[in-house]
Amino acid sequence: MKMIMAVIRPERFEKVMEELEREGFIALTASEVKGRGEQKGIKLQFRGGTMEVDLLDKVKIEIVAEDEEVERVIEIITSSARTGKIGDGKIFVIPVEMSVRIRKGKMSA
Amino acid sequence: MKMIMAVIRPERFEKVMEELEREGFIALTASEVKGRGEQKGIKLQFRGGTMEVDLLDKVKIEIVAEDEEVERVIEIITSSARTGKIGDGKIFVIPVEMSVRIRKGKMSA
Amino acid sequence: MKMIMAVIRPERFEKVMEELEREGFIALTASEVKGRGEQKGIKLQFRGGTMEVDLLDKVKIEIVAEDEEVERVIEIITSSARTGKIGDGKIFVIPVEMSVRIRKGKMSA
Amino acid sequence: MGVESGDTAWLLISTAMVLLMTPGVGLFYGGMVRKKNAVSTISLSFLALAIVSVQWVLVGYSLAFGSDVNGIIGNLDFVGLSEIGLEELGTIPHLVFVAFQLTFAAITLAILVSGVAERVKLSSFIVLGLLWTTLVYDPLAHWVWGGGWLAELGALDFAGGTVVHISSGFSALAIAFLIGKRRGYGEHSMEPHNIPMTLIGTALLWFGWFGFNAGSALSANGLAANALIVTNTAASAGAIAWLFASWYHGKPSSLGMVSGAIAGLVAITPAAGFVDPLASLAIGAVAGVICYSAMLFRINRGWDESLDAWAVHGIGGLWGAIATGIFAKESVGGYSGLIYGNVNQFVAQIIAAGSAVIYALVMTLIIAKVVDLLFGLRVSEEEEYVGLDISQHGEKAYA
Amino acid sequence: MGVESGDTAWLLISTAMVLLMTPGVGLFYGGMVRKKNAVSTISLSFLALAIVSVQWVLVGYSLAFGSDVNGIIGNLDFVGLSEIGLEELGTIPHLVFVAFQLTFAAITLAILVSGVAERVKLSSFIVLGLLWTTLVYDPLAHWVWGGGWLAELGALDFAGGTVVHISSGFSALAIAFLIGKRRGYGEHSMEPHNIPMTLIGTALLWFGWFGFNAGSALSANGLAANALIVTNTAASAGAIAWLFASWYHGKPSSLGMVSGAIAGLVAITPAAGFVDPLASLAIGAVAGVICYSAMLFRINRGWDESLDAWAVHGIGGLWGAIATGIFAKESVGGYSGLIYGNVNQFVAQIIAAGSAVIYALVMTLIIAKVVDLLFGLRVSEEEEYVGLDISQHGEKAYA
Amino acid sequence: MGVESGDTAWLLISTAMVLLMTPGVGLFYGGMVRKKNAVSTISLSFLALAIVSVQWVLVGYSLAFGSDVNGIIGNLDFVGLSEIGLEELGTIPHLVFVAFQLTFAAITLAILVSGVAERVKLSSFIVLGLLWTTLVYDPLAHWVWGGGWLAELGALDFAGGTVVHISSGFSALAIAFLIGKRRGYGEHSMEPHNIPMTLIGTALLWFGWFGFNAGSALSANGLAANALIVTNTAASAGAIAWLFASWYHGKPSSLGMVSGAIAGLVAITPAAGFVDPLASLAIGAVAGVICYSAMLFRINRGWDESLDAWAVHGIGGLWGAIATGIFAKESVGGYSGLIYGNVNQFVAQIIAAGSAVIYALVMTLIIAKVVDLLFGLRVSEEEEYVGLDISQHGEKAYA
Ligand SMILES: Nc1ncnc2c1ncn2[C@@H]1O[C@H](COP(=O)(O)OP(=O)(O)O)[C@@H](O)[C@H]1O
Ligand SMILES: Nc1ncnc2c1ncn2[C@@H]1O[C@H](COP(=O)(O)OP(=O)(O)O)[C@@H](O)[C@H]1O
Ligand SMILES: Nc1ncnc2c1ncn2[C@@H]1O[C@H](COP(=O)(O)OP(=O)(O)O)[C@@H](O)[C@H]1O
Repeated sequence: MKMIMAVIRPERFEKVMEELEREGFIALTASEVKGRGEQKGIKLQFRGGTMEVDLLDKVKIEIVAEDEEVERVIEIITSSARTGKIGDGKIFVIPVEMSVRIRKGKMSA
Repeated sequence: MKMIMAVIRPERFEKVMEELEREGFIALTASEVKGRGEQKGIKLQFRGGTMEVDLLDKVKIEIVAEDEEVERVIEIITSSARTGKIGDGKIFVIPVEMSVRIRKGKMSA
Repeated sequence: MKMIMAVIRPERFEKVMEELEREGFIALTASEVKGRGEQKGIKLQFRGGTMEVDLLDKVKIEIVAEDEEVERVIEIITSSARTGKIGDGKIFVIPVEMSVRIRKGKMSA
Repeated sequence: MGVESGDTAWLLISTAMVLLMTPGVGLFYGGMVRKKNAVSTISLSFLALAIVSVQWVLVGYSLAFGSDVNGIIGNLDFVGLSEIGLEELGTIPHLVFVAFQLTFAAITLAILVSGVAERVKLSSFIVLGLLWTTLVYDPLAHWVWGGGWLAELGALDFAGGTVVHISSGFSALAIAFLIGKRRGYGEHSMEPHNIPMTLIGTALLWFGWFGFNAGSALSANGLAANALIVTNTAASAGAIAWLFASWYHGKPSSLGMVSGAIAGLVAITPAAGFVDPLASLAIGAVAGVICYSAMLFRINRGWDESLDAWAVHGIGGLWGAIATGIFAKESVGGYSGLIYGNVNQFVAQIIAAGSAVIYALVMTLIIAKVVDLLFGLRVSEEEEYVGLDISQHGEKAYA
Repeated sequence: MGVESGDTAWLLISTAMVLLMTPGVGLFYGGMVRKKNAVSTISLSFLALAIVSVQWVLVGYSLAFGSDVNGIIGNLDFVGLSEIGLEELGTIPHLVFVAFQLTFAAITLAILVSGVAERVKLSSFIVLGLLWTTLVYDPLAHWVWGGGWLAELGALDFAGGTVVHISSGFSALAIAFLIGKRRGYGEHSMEPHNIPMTLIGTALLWFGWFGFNAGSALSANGLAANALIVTNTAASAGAIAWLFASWYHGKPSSLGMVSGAIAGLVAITPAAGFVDPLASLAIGAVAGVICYSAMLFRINRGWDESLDAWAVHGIGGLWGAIATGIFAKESVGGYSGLIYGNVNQFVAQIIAAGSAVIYALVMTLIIAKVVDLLFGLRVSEEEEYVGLDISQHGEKAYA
Repeated sequence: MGVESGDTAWLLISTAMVLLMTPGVGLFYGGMVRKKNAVSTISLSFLALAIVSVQWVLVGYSLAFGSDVNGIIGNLDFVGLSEIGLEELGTIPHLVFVAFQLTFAAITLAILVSGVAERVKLSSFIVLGLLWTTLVYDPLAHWVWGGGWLAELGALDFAGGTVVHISSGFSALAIAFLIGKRRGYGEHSMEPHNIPMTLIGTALLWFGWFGFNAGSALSANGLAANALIVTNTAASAGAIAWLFASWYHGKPSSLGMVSGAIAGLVAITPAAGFVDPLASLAIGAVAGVICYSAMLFRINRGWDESLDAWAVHGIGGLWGAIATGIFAKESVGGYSGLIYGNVNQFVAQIIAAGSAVIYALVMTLIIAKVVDLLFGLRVSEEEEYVGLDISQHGEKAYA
């Protein structure tokens, strides 16, 4: 199992959720985060000078999926979250050793 | 070391914290998240039709513990967070390679 | 690649960000969390008795970096977040198997 | 006696001030519920205002203030207000009196929300609200102010201790029993989601209460001035008393402080035109302590009268009604109370307050039971779990 | 006729009440935008208040209420208010009339923010606002209230249905077309970030509207009382009507309920001194349904008149102007409408409302186009993306 | 001269409006502190209201407005208000004057919170507040308004520039030095946690200030109308001036805009009954720039007078007192200032303002030092770290 952790634009969150659902990836956990990308935020023109906005609102999605599903999940997120502009975000894949459904108390490795 | 990441019902958070403390697992990090389970949220009856509530408020708990403690922590969380109804949540276990206490600057692998 | 997950004092967040940036570690994701340390929060004097404040506001920073950068990132965070008092926080290192830039759709393992 | 522009100006603004109290109650309550019910709780106040406003113009005012029928109810002369026009009533236009009284009827229903908060079905609340204002509020208003049997008895209620606060407070208790506790009540904490919101509500209530009490003089004169200053004094004394009482038991919470202020405001309401400033200090301080005790009692019993309308408005109103019979001073409002040797007034107050308690409890139980049988008062378990904001309104308070 | 202290008291407080409506609009709007534009949206209301206040004292009042020049505009006699001093106007000091009218001019500009919300450049808004209040509001106020050609025509507008609501609502539409949609509009959801904030705004608006409408009687008398109660009734009827209309289509949202209240308030504004309470029930209820439909129409067309000033104020004001011509009753305000057989009034209303619609649309398009060419109305794409709070004010609403 | 209902109506509502300003200050301040101190900051305003209300009824009014004793203080004739009853004072009931003045005393203490925000011990604030209102506010009010030595001197203070603003602003500075900086001040940012809350507070303050200044005419007449419009004009000019001044240095923040509005309101306070609208434009605009500069000065010095009561109220009040001596115009309020050739008035203003500055600084330092020695003014380091909401009230602002 892997955890797919994606940091995306808030305004794309809805679309990502829909696309994931359509392909059967329903379960996920989401949270509001702030992020700074390698581009160091956004440069705003400001009275001759410029101003940098460091931290921008992002949504972090965590999805735990079977190893063989990972690639598909990444594809779905990538295609539905992309705008092609700076700030589209990143996806990281982290190993998960075990998963327990609290309701059933059942473990799966 | 492992990180135990549990997504639970907000109304069970207090009880989970108490039970963990009682057994000596004090340290934890918690955050507010929103989650969609495999059941796709809750179906509400609504004027003849139904409406689905996709994302429900959850609490995410992260606990880094020694390998041998993991099972016990999972047991405690499972027993104190379970209601037996949809939405009880899940626990994932993720490997941790190193831990540093900022105050002391001391690392432990 | 590794994910460095640090839980620090909110009032040190700004300084940590600056120091990281100065050394070229720009990208990061941050979120508001609440934490309980091994000291079980803070004990407040209160009318003869004492009261414990369990959960304190913290900031969680997640940085994905190359293996060889990990040590430097930890050093920077440790030195800029430390006050020497209880509550300074912790840093955990978690393995990351893959990273994808959504904008480019390019993966790197 | 013609229309007096100064009195009219005062009644116009007093009407606006009391009107603002209804959303004020909504904010006061809204801050104390969980985030998932914030929109619902505030909205029920607005809804109370909207439905009572329409009912009042159509029949409510006539039932309460129409010519007396057997001491029980007003007749239908003023239905639709069509007979009123621009005529006067004493030194003010009749219509401003209608509007002023309307705002009292509206806020009374809004207070009741406490008993059903976080679990009531929106549609059923509308039905319940219409029935309650018609069958409980309007008769009580008639009995006390419209020339009904309590007025005959000589009971004093300057600005609505009995009509507004006892009636809503005890009705909230009755309905809380009928609808049942919130799921999880007593098992896990139900922290207030936004205390500053409750404090904003308090500010609007304190402000509006000057119109409520001093406006009830129906004139901009010395009596109104007295009502205003005793109102402020009782509020302050109540706030301080509850603060210290709760400090003694633990931390002095801000919610305790403002609950004490409201308790003081409630208690001074029936007395505002009859007592002097020093008496109001006592009335407010005692209200703070009594209502705090009533709240502890309720919690210990495990009653889920969720936002303490009973402890604060019900018990505070009861104490205020009795206190009026104790502290009334002839030089202020023409009546004497117990401390000036007048036992009769004291007895009249107790009879009136007791009657209101019984009437409110019984009628509310009947109405609520009927609505429950016909439509169901309460949302389903799942709807309660996701919260009324989503399940009843399809909204989230905060994005 | 000397200064009457009661009338003066009423106008002083009415002025304060209407003043409070301007930040009220800010909160009403502010709750409906995204978090990143909350400070900007509320601030634009304050800014509207500040710049109109200065403009009004310097030239605005004189343009609107100075001696008539050809039915088109006032002369410059009152520039700087220096000639006014402490003299009276009817039964009130002239200066309180100036201040009362000032608050109307201020809120009208604040309503306009709807059309440019979440994308306007702060500096350009200031220029636009100054031009708009001078070239659109002041002439319209003069035409209707200052002795201009619409007053001559016999058109009735008790408290500003045409001057305030039609003008701001249709101008918001015009400017929304000119500035263009918010980026992402129609593609992803733009949920309101804080509904309780919108409800607080509504509370202040409802409260203030009593000063707006009943204050427009310029006297604390029966006419003011009538205006007050019809105002409240129309608001309530509008809230209920929109609630049920939207319930029929889906969930009864709280935002719908309060939008309906505002729609009712808007519609009764021109009629408040001319119709009786039962007519106000009808006016308010119809307003709720019509404005709701207008909103659906706008959304279906994909128009991004973002906070529905057009649907609520524009269409609500239009309906109110016409309704005045239908329901006016001689015994209330001295004029008869269509249902009492007076076709002329009905026609006058339509001409006045239609003229205001056209004038507002055309002039606003011209002004906005000029400002856009000179300074650019809109922020850059990146500024819009990070939000106006950071890009225009360097602030974040919530830490 | 009997009671005049119009004047009474105006004073009743003015009292309510100024009352609302005290929680208004709480919200204004509350939005600017960190989340962990939000409840504490707002609560201190309510607490100021409660304790001053009780103190005022018991002794405060008598000390300030009792018969003069050597130009220094009032005698004890009005202790407990028991001698006042329903008698009149000029054209209004004496009790409404008592209540009106009470609200001034309350807000003055609330302004002081700026100097101790986010670090004061709740219990010590109560003691400090009681001492401060008794030993600083009451005497100053007596000197200026109660027939004391500054009144004798001929110093003008229409609505409290000296008594309210200079006194609270400079006292806040004194106490800020004594209590010390917030931990971490200057090291890490202490961002305002909720700017919309500050904007709501501003709305209530702007609204209430009409009662504050125009109510101080003690009559609903032309003078009140003048006070009202100059108040609004100065507020607007102040907002615009600060906005542009800060724009010049960086971004035009909303907090700057509203701070400018408050600065304008403060500065016009002593002058409201003496200057005309054009003068108020100048007074407000200059206030915006001066107070902004004072704030920059304070920050550069590293002074942690945390919420700028000194920069805005202290310096704004000082400027207002002097400006009254410059711009007073005989046709408005019967007095002439420097620009009309009257140097005496100008000098009197400077003496009065200077005396108030010195008295407030010295007495506050003494009182605060005593309280600090006896009880400790400041919470412990750990309590400050977790925040006053939890440590002093056992509450969290937001769940
Ligand atoms: N190395 C990283 N570690 C943690 N978070 C990251 C990292 N790189 C990017 N992010 C997250 O992704 C977000 C988008 O990154 P950005 O570089 O702006 O995207 P892109 O390069 O695709 O335009 C950032 O705001 C941050 O939250
Ligand atoms: N595969 C997953 N990946 C990430 N989060 C998950 C996953 N499965 C469940 N969750 C989290 O757990 C929560 C509860 O899941 P749910 O399926 O409703 O629980 P249960 O099945 O135990 O009733 C979800 O809301 C989501 O936040
Ligand atoms: N084992 C752990 N698992 C998860 N989070 C932890 C753990 N230990 C510490 N933390 C986080 O770090 C924060 C600071 O920990 P604390 O023990 O107070 O720091 P320190 O010991 O350095 O003073 C806690 O509030 C918690 O959020």
